[in-house]
Amino acid sequence: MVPLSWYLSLSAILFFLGVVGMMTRRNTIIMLMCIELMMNAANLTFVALSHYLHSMNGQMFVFFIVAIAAAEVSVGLAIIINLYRLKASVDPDDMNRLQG
Amino acid sequence: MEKFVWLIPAFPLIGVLINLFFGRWTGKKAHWIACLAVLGSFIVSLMVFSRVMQGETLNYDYFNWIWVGSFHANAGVLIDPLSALMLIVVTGVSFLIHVYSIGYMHDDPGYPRFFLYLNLFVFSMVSLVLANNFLLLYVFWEAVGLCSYLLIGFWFQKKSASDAGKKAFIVNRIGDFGFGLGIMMIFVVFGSIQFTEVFGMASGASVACLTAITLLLLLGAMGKSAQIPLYVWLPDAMEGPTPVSALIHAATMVTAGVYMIARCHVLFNLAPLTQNVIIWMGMLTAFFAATIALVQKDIKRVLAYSTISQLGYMFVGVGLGAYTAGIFHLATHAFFKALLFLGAGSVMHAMANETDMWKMGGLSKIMKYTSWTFLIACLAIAGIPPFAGFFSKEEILGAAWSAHRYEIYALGILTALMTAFYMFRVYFLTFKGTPRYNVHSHHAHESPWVMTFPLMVLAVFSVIAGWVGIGTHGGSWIHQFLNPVFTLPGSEHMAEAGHSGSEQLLLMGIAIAAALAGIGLAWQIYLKDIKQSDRMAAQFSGLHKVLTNKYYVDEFYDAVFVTPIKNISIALWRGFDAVVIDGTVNGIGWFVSIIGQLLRYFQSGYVRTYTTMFVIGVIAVLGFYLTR
Amino acid sequence: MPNSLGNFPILSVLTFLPALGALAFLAVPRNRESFFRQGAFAVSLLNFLISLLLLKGFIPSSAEMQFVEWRQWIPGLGASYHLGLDGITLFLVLLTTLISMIAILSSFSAINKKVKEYYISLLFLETGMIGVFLSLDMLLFYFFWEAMLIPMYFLIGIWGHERRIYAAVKFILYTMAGSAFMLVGILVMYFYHYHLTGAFSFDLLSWNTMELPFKLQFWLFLAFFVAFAIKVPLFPFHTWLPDAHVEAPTAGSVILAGVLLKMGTYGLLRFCIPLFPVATLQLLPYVCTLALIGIIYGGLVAMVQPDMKKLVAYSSVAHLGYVVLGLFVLNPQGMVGGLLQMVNHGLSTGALFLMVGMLYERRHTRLIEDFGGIAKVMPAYFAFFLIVTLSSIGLPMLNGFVGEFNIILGAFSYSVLYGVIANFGIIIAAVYMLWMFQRVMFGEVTREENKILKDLNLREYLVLIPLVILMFWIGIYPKPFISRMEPSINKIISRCQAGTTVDCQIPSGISMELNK
Amino acid sequence: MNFPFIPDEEDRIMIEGYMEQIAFLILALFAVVGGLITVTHRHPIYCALGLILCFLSISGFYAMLGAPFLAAVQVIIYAGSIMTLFVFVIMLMDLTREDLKMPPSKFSTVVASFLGFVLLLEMLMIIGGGFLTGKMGSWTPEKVDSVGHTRVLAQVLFTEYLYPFEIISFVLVVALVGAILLGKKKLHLGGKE
Repeated sequence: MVPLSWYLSLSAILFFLGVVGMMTRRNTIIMLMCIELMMNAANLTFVALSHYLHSMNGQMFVFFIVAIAAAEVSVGLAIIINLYRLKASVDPDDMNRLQG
Repeated sequence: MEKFVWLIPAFPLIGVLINLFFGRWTGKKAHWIACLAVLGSFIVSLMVFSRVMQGETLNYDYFNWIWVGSFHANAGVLIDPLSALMLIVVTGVSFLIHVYSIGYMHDDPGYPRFFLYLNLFVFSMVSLVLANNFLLLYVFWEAVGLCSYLLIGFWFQKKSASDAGKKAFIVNRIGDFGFGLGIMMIFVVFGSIQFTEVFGMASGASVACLTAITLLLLLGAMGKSAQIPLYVWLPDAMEGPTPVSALIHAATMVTAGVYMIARCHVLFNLAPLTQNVIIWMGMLTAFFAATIALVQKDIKRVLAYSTISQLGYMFVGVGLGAYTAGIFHLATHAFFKALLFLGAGSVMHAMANETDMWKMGGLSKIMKYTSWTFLIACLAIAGIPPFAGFFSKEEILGAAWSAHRYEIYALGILTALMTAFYMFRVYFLTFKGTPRYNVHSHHAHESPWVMTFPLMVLAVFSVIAGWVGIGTHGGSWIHQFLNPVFTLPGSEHMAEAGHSGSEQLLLMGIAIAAALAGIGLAWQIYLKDIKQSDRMAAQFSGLHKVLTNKYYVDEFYDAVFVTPIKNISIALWRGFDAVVIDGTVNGIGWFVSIIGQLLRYFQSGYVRTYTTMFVIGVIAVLGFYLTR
Repeated sequence: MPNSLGNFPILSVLTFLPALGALAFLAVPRNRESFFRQGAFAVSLLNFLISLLLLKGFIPSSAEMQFVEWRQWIPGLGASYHLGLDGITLFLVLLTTLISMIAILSSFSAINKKVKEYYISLLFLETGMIGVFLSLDMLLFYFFWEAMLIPMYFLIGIWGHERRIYAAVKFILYTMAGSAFMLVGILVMYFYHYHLTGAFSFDLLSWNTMELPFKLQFWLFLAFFVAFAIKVPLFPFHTWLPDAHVEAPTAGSVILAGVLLKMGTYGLLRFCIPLFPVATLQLLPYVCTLALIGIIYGGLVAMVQPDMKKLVAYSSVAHLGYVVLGLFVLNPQGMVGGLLQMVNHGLSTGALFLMVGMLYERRHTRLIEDFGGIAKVMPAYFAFFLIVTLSSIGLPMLNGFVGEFNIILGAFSYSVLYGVIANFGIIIAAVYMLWMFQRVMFGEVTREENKILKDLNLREYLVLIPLVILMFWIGIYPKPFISRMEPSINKIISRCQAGTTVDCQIPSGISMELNK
Repeated sequence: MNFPFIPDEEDRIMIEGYMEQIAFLILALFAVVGGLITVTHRHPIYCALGLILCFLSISGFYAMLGAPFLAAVQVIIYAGSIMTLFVFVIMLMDLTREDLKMPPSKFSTVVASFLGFVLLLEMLMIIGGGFLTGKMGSWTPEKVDSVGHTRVLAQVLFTEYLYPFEIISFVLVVALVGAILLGKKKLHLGGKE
C-alpha cells in the first residue's frame, strides 16, 4: 500500500514547481500552465485524502475544480490573445497599467 | 409697610422702561419722567423714614428667586434705621442731581439715554440698600457696577471715556470676585444667606472662618469703594459727565462698600484681624490719596482723590467699630461732595468744559451762587465747626482716640490738614485771584437756575446735616437713631463711650486748628502770590513729579498685570493651541497620508510581484501555523 | 407612565417632523427659493409650538421619564425604539427647537446659493439633535448621534467661508474618532448586560440598574468620556471648535454653539455619571481640573483673538468648562447650575453668533479692527449687543449669572480651590468680552463703510427678541426652570450614591462625601 | 517468504503492495519530469507537452486511488480539451524567436526558487508533522466497489452537492460567453486602442 504521505509529498513538489514557474517565467501562457499544474497538485491531494478517509467529498471537489479550471483557462487564454493583439507581446511586465 | 416699600425701586424702574421703549418720542422731555420717578421714590423713602422713626422695622420676602437644593435665595426687603437713612441719602441726592443734569446735559444728543442710565442706577442703588440677603446684595452690587460702566463711558466716541468705563467695570469685577467668594463661604459655613439668619448664627462660627469671610467681603468693598489696591478706576471715572461723577463717584455707589460693612457689622466685630486691616487700609488710603490731591491740576481729579481720601476716613470709622460715626460721615460726605462736584460742573459748564484750574481764576465775581455754595462745601469738608464735615470727621477721629489708636489719630489729623489745604487750593485757584483765561473769548456766565437751585439745597444740607450729630458721647440724635441697628448682641464694645467731656473739647480744638492751618497755608501759597507755588514745586521737584504721576500706580499695574496676561494669552493661543494641539491633530493626518503613499508602492502593476507577495503570504501563514 | 397628552406620540412627532418636512422639500423644484425659506421656517415653527405642548403636559415634580414611547425595533438585537423625556432633556429639547427656528429665520438673507439643500440639511440636523436628546435606547442614541454629524458637515463644508473644507473635515474626524470609542463602550455594556441578565438589551433604563465591577467601570467611563469630551469640547480636544465656528455660516455656528455643544455635556450627565458612578468619583478630580483649565485657558486665549467668531468660540470653551465643572461636583447646586448654564449658553452664545452674523452680512468681515463706533451708527444693534454681552459675562439680572453662580457655589462647596479658580473665570470673561465690545462698539467711526450701515430690520428684531426675553426671564425668575430640573438631578445624585454603596471592589480612598 | 517462492495469500497482498509502490514511483517520476519541462523549457510547445505528460500521470494516480471515473475525466478534459486549447493558442500566436530568448532575470529566479523551496519545506513539514487529521467518512472502498464508483459519485453529487452543481453550470456558461466576447474581431470593450 502506498502511504498517504507519499501522495501528499508528490503534490507538494508539483505545487512547488507550479509556484516557481509562476514567479519566474516571463510568458503569460506558461504562467497559465503553471496555474493548471498547481490546480492539479491540489486535485491529487483531494483524491488521495478522499481515498484514505473513505469519503467522497474529496472527489466531489476535484470534479468542481476541473470545471473551474476549464472555465478559467478558456477565459485566460482569450485575455492573453487580446493582450497579445494589443501589445504584440506576452510578457506580463509590459502590462502594468493597473497600478496604484 | 411692605405694601408700599416696593414702590421705591419700582418708580425708577418704570422710568427706565419708559425712556427705554419711548426714547425717541420723549427725546428732550426725558428728564420729566426721570425726575418724577426719583422724586416719587424719594417721597416714599421719606414715608418709610418716618415709619422707621417710630421704631418699625421690616424683613419681608416678596418671592423666592433661586431655590436649588438647600440654597434658598429670595427677593426680599430689609428696612431698619440703617437702610432708611441710606434711602434718604441716596434718593435725595439723586433727585437733586437729576434736576441739575437737566441743565448740564441740555444740549447733549444722548439726552434720553443719559436719564435712562441714571434711573437704572438709582433703581440698582436703592435695591442694593433694601436687599435682605447677600445674593440680592451681590446682584445689585454688580448692577450698580454696570451702571457706572455705562455712565462713565457715556460719551463713547471718546476713547478715553470707553477705556475708563471698561477699567472701572473690570476693577469692580475683581472686587466682586472676592465678594462672590465671601457669599459662597457664608453659605457653606452657615447654610443660608439671609442677613438675619447669618447674623444670628455668626457667633457660632470659628474665628478663622469669620476672618476669611470678612476679608473676602472686604475685597468686594475695596473694589467698589475704591480703596488702596483697587482705587485706580475712580480718578479715570471722571471721564464721565459731571452729574455722574457727583452721583456715583461721590455720593452713592462708592459708599456701597461702607454700607455693606456696616450692614455686616456682626461678622466684622467677630473678626478683629479684619477690622485692623480695614483701619490701616482706610487710613493709608486717606493719607495717600490726600497727598496726590495736593498737586493735581484737573479740578475733577482733585475731587476724585478727595472722595477716595474721605472714603478712607469712613473705612477707619467702620473699622474701629464706630459704625454710627462711619455712616454719619458717609451721609454728610454725600451732601458736600455732591455739592463740590456739581459746583465744579457748573464751573466747567460756564468755561466750556475747561477742567484745568490753572486756566481759571476770579470766577467768584461772575458766578455768585456757585462760588458761595462751593465755599460752604469747602468749609464743610475741611471740618470747620458749624458745617457738617466737622461733626462727622470729629466722630471718627474721636473714635480713633478713644480706641487708643493714637497713630491712626495722628495720621487722621494730618490728612484733615491736607484736605483743608487742597480744597481751599481749588477754591482760591478757580474763584479767587486774577482770571488766567482771556476774558473775551469765554463769556463765562452763571449757570441757569435749574443748576444753581440744587447747589443751594445741597449747601443747606451741608450745613444742617452736621447738627444731627451734636450732643455728647452717644447722646446725639444720630446715635439714638442708628443704635438699635448696631447694638445687636454682636457688638458689645462701643467705641464712643470711652473719652470724657474735656478730652472731647481738646480733640475738637486740635481738629479745628488743623483745618485752619490748612486753609491758611493754601491762602498763603495760592492767593497771596501765585509765584510761590511754582517756587515750591521747583524745590520739591522730585516729590512733585511723583505725586503728579500718581506714584506711577497705573503704569505699575499695567506692567505687572495687564501686559503679562496679554503675552501669556498670545503665547497660549499661538504657541500651545496652534502648535501643540493643532500640530498633533494635523500631524496625525500627515502621518496617515504618508502611510498611504507607502502602500501605493505595493500596487506596482507587475503580475509577478503580486504572485511573489502571495507566496510570501502563504509561507507566513504556514509558518505561523507550524510554530503555534 | 400614562402620558398626559393621551396617546398622541408627541416625542416621535417632535423628532421626525423636520425630517418629513425636509423629505417633502425634495419634491419641490430648486428654483422656488422663497418657498424653501418660508417652508423651513413654518416646519420649525410648528415643531417649536409642539415642543411648547411638552411644557404644558410635563409633571414638574416627578423625576421619572415622561411621554415615554416604546416599540420593538430590532428584537433580535434587543434594540427598541424607546423615547422618553425628563427634567434634564425638557429644556434642552425646547432650546433645540427654538434655536433651530431662529437659525432658519436668521439665514433668510444670509444664504442664497443651493438654498434647497441648505434648508433640507438644517431640518435633518434638527431631527438628529432632538433624536439624540430623546432616545433612551443606546443604539437609537448612537444612530442619531452619527446621523446628526452629516448635515452639520455639509453646512460647514458647502456654505462655509474660506477654509471650510479643512474645518468640516476636522470637525467630522474629531467627533467620529470620539464616537468610535463610545461605540466600543456601548457594545461592551451590551454584552455585559447579557452576561449579567442573560438578555441582550440596549435599553438605558435597564443599564442604569447594572452593577459593574470597578475595573470595567473605569474603562467604560473613559470610552464614553472621550466621545463626550470632544463634543463638549473639553480642554485638550477643543481645537476643532474655533475652526468650525469661524468657517460655518451664521445659522450653522448658531446651532453648533447653541445645541451641538450641549450634546457632549448632556451625554456626560445622562450616561457617564449615572452609569459608572464609582469611576466618576475616582476620575472626578481629573475631569474638574480639565474643566478648570478649560475655563482659564479658554478665557485667556479668547482675549487675544482678532476674529470675533473665534473669540466667541473660545468663550464657549470657557463657558462649557463651567458646565462640566458644575456637573462633576455631584451636588445639587453644581449640577442644576450646570444644566441651567447649558440652556443659558445656548441662548447667549447663540445670540452672540447671530449678531456677529448680522455684522458679517453687512460688512463681510469678522475682524474686530474693521469695526468701531457701531453704537453711533446702529443704536438698536448696540442695545441688543450690550444685553447679550452682559448675559454672556454673567451679569446678575440676566441668565448667565444664575447658572454661573450656582456652578461656582457647587464647586466651592465641593472644594474651595475649585471655587476660587472658577471664580477667576468671571473676571477674565469680563475682560475679553468688554474689550471686544469696546473695540467694536465705541470710539470714533473710523472707516467709511461703517458710516452707512443699516440698523436692524424687522426680521433681525424677530430673531433677537425671543432670546433676550428668555435671558431676562431666566435671570429674574428662574424658579420654573429650576423646579423642573431638580427632581431628575436628585435622581442622578441618588443613583450615584447608591452606585458607590454596593460592593464592587471600590478602591480605597473613595468615599462619597456628598455634602448638602 | 519460503523458497521456491510460492506466494500464499498474505504474500500476494505484500507483493501487490510493492508493485503498487513501484507503479506509484514511476508515475511520480513522469509527473515531476513533466512539471519540470513545463517550468523550465524555453519553447511553450514543449511546456505544453510536458504538462500533458504530467496530467496523464496524475490520471494514472486517480486510477490507483480507486477513482476510475475521475481518471477518465482528467484525461478527457485536462489532457484533451485544455491542453489542446493551449496548443492552439500557442500556434495562433507564432511567437517570434526573440520573444522566446528573453531569459528571466537572474535575480528573480534565485529569489523565486528560494521562496518556492521554503514553501515546499513548510508543506513537507506539515505533511510529516501529523497535523492533518480528519474524521473518517462512511464510504469504505469495499462499499464503493460494491455499488460502483460512478454510481456513488452520481449519488453524492446529486444529493449533497446539488447547489454547487447548479452554480458550476452557471459559471461555465458565464465563462463561455466571456470567452466568445473576448474573442471577437473588432474589440470595442470601451478601451481606446
